[in-house]
Amino acid sequence: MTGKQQPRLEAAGITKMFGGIRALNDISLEVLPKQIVGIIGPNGAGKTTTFNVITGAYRPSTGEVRLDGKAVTAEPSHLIARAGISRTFQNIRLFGDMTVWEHLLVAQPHSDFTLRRLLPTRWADPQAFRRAEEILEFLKLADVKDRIARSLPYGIQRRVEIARAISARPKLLLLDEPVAGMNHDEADDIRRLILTLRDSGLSILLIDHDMAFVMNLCDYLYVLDFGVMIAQGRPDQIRSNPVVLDAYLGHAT
Amino acid sequence: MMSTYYAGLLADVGILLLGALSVYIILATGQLSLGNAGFMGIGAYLTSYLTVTMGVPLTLALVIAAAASGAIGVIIGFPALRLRGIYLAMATLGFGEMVRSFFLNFDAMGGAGGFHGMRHVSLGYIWTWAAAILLLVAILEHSQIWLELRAVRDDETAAALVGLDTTTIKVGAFGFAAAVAAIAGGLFAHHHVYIEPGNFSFERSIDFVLAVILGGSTVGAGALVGALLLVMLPEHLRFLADWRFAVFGGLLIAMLLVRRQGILDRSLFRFFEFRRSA
Amino acid sequence: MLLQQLVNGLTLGAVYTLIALSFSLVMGILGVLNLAIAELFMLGGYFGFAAILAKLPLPVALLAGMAGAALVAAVIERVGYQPFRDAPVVTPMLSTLGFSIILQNVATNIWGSDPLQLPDEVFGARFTLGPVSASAMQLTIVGATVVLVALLAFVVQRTALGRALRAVAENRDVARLLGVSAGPLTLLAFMLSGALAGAAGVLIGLHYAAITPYIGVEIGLKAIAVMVVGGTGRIWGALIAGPLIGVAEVMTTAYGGSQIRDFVVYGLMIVILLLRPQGLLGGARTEQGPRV
Amino acid sequence: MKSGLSRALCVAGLGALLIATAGPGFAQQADREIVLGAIVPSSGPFAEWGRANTVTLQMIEKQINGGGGINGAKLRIAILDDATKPAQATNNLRKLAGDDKALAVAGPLTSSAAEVTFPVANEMKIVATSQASSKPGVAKLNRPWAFRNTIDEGVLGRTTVPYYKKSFNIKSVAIIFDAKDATAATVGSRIMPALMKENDIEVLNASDPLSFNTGDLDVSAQVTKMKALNPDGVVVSADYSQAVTVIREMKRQGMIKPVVGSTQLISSAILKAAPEIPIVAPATFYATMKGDKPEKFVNELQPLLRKTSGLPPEIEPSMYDANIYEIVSIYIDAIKATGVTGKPEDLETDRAKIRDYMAKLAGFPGLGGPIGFNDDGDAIKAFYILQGESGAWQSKVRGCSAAPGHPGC
Repeated sequence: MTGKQQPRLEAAGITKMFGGIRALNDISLEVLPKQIVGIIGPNGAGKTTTFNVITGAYRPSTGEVRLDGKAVTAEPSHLIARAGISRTFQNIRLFGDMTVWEHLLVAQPHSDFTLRRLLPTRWADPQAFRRAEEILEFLKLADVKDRIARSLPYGIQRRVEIARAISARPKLLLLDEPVAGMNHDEADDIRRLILTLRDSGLSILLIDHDMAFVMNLCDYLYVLDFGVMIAQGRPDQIRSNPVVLDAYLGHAT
Repeated sequence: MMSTYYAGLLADVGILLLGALSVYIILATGQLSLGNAGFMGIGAYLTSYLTVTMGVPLTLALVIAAAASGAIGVIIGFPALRLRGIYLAMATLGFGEMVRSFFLNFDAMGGAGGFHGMRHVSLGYIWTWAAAILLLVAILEHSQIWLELRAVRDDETAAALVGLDTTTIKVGAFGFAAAVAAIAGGLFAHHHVYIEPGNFSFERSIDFVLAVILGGSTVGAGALVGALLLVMLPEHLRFLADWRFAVFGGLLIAMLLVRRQGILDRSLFRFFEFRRSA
Repeated sequence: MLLQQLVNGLTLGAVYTLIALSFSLVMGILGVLNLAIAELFMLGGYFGFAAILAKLPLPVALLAGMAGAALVAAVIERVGYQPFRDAPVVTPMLSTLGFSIILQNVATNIWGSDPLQLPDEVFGARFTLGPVSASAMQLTIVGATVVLVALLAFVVQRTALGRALRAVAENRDVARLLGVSAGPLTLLAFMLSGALAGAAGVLIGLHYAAITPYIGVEIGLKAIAVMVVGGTGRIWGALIAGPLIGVAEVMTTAYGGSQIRDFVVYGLMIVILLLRPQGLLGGARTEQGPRV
Repeated sequence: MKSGLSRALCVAGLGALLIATAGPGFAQQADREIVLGAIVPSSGPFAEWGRANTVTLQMIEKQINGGGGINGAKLRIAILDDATKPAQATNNLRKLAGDDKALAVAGPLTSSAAEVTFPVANEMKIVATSQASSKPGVAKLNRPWAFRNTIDEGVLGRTTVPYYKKSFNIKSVAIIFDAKDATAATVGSRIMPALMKENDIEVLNASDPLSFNTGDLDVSAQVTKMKALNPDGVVVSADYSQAVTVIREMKRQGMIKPVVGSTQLISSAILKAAPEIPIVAPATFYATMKGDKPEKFVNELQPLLRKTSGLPPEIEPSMYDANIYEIVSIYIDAIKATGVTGKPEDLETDRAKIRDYMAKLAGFPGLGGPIGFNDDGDAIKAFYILQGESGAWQSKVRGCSAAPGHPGC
């Protein structure tokens, strides 16, 4: 990880205090273009908090978040999203009674407030319409296009959420436990999907508990424990890191 | 030829429809307003002032009043961002009562004594506005912006994280709704040719909400059905004499029990679309 | 005059506190605005009148008003709230509006729309202290308010029942996991709230000695303002907010102008909502209410 | 399955709505009949007035038809409830005029309703006569079809205030009014201050009007403020049901000062509020009035009112019952005198005949004396300054709402 390449995402010296509690303590990490990076750690280690700081939901007490070298720290969430960071949630958060198709349309980026958005979707932005169709095909969601997303099976809901996230045309995709609660086949589907997304040019930062899944997938790993970064490195390095084994594998069994 | 009685009732339906649509638009972003009678009052007084005192033609006066009320709606919309759910509803309730109280003391336009001098408008004129705005809302319902409204209602955080500007959407909805309510007010004033502050009370705000919820809060056409129901039902319960409104209250509860989502809902529309294509 | 106005304001404040409490019991625990509370208050007043006219003593009248209103509240809970417990909050709000319409009209059919008046003041004796004078009934109202608030606070804070209520208020699903069954508790919350409204109706009806079927409408809206100012989650909040709004209202009338009174009261409510959405006494700012 | 049921219910609901909007059929009468209409508030805060009016109207209908009808035709009075909502009153008038083909309409009761209903009367060219509206100038704005069998409060006050001043030696007053009630607010903020000035009575709170809102329970602050001004008397401009609250509070605070007000105060209920406080107000009729006509009217109506459910057992005929009785009597007289046919093809001319008869009316024998109408559409009739004493109204002065020497009085 020493190249001169400009990182897609840089988080430098992030500290987040809640009242008197230090939820994140001086965390720094980076994601390079077309790289899959994982954050692992036991429950309460601060993984989701890190996501929330990156996406602007929390303002960090100190530290800076940069996307392609440009600071986006604590900007409003929607501006960070437009700058190129999308995410999914640990507990899937889909829009109430929207169909799959509507999920893809609503997330399409638009040049700010134009009167065209007042037109029916088909005419508002034909390009967005086509892009949404492509994503539908790409994520194999065409069959369920007009179904209410929340009524679909869990695995497909995950895919819809990812589809919604990439509809916003991000440069960096944050996935919060993408395979939680999935069986092996479903998880493998998602793994292949993530690899394809990476190949199409996305950078990916993900959180998961499933060690096998993470080790198989990620190019680089960060390990958090009680808000402190205790290790980082390639999967093989992490696998043999005694600190990690002790802190993470030790009490997570 | 329609009897003038039904013409009168339909005029009330048209005005109530506009008021209900104004609640519907705000509700589409997940906010409940119990103060839209306030915007209606602003529209009624401003339109009447323009036509009676300034001699402005009614259509222009309505447009000006809608724009002014819309601007007030946007101004109200910003602090409203801080509040959610029932707390927002109560703040809007307070707003509506403040507007009523203001006009009660606004002696330049009659205060409690009311304001006169408007010219009566035809049923056709009222329904031109009502139908145009209903159509506008129906078109908007298929637009990109309406999808964004629904996304904001369903999950504001998730909506922001796919790049939707939730502030502009919510404030914009408030402004648009305030403009629609103002048109309802202007038409009300020129239908009844007399207004007094009591016309724009909490009771009327609640009527708007009731029309939306009974008719169906997920489609704009629900407001039409709800408005028809609220105006027509009490007229058709007259045979009950003294028990008319007690039974009316009971029927409201019964309707909510049978169809809490309202008479119309989106799945019903899908059902009919499905039938059509089959 | 200032002192006398203060007494007026405190009496009015006590009145608001009582009704605000019955709103906030249901609002705080279930997140529902029960619009029929204004009419439960009215019913309490009529029941109390009936008891007093039948020459029964005040405590009996009070009990009659509380029991009657609580019974009606139970019906409202079963028919107007329970079926809608999972619906957006606007739906049960409108079903309680249906009850409010029914109750107003039934009361009109039973007792007429003219004010029903008591021939004499109940507890009409007056105490005078320097420039200030107050009637025994006024003192009774203020006293009863403090006692009822204390009783309610005790129930909610200190008893097993109160803990269960608070658990439900916190989170229905978690409460269910903890083995608290929400059904009977919401019924109880409605009935408690109804009993409070009924008590308020009896006391206030007897104090003003003239009631109509529409007596609850204006005062109900003000009580909602008081509830918001006090914070929906805090019992003690209403005890501060009631007199605050009552005194603000009376002082506006006395030294500002009676015309702008409502403007001031609702303006105050909005300002407090914006500055402290959780109310004057509310704790940390939390998720501000369920979806509509 | 469940959604299927729900859909079925929904379709059924829509069907019901269609049926509802299609409207009820109107029963066809075989006999020739004369139809009059009435708009009364039988539900809402003034329900009692509307219900008593209804009993009065049914009594007339029965009396007329028992006596052979009008010119051989049966009288039918179509009575509609406006629920004290102005918008409903306008639709009531449209129904009575358009669907029921009424020849003339009695009502609506309140001034707020009259303000919006009278323009409709002009639009539809049918006489509407209010039985209670007394807010100044309401009929005047809506000539030629609007009438009121009431006297403008400004005219009444011209006799009330001097009597009040003389009887109680009033040099100063405080004024309190219901700001939400258009009539009361107009009387309290414009008419009464002007009348006090005319009579050299000082208004102590002239620069600081005192008001409350319909439905307010607590007026203690206003009364404390009035008491501190220490006036000789108090002007209470409010509907009697609201005035009860003020007078009770005055008594509670020991402010035993004579009260003066408008016709809105007249009712038996207000005398129960505080018998020790004298109340002066004008009326054109009161239940204990002496004379053949009024006594006969009360003797006939009172038992009917008292056995009607939904009305209190001790109810007495009110001024508004008398007014609506007179209105219908005038209509019947007009129909008889001007050769109104009641045939559908003559509807327009029949209505115009009634209007012209009303406009020219003078000396119609009303319950309290002769009745006519002035150019503003308001009644020229006798009125009485009443004083509430020990629970009963006593007549003190007889006045007339026309210039002295006018044949109407």
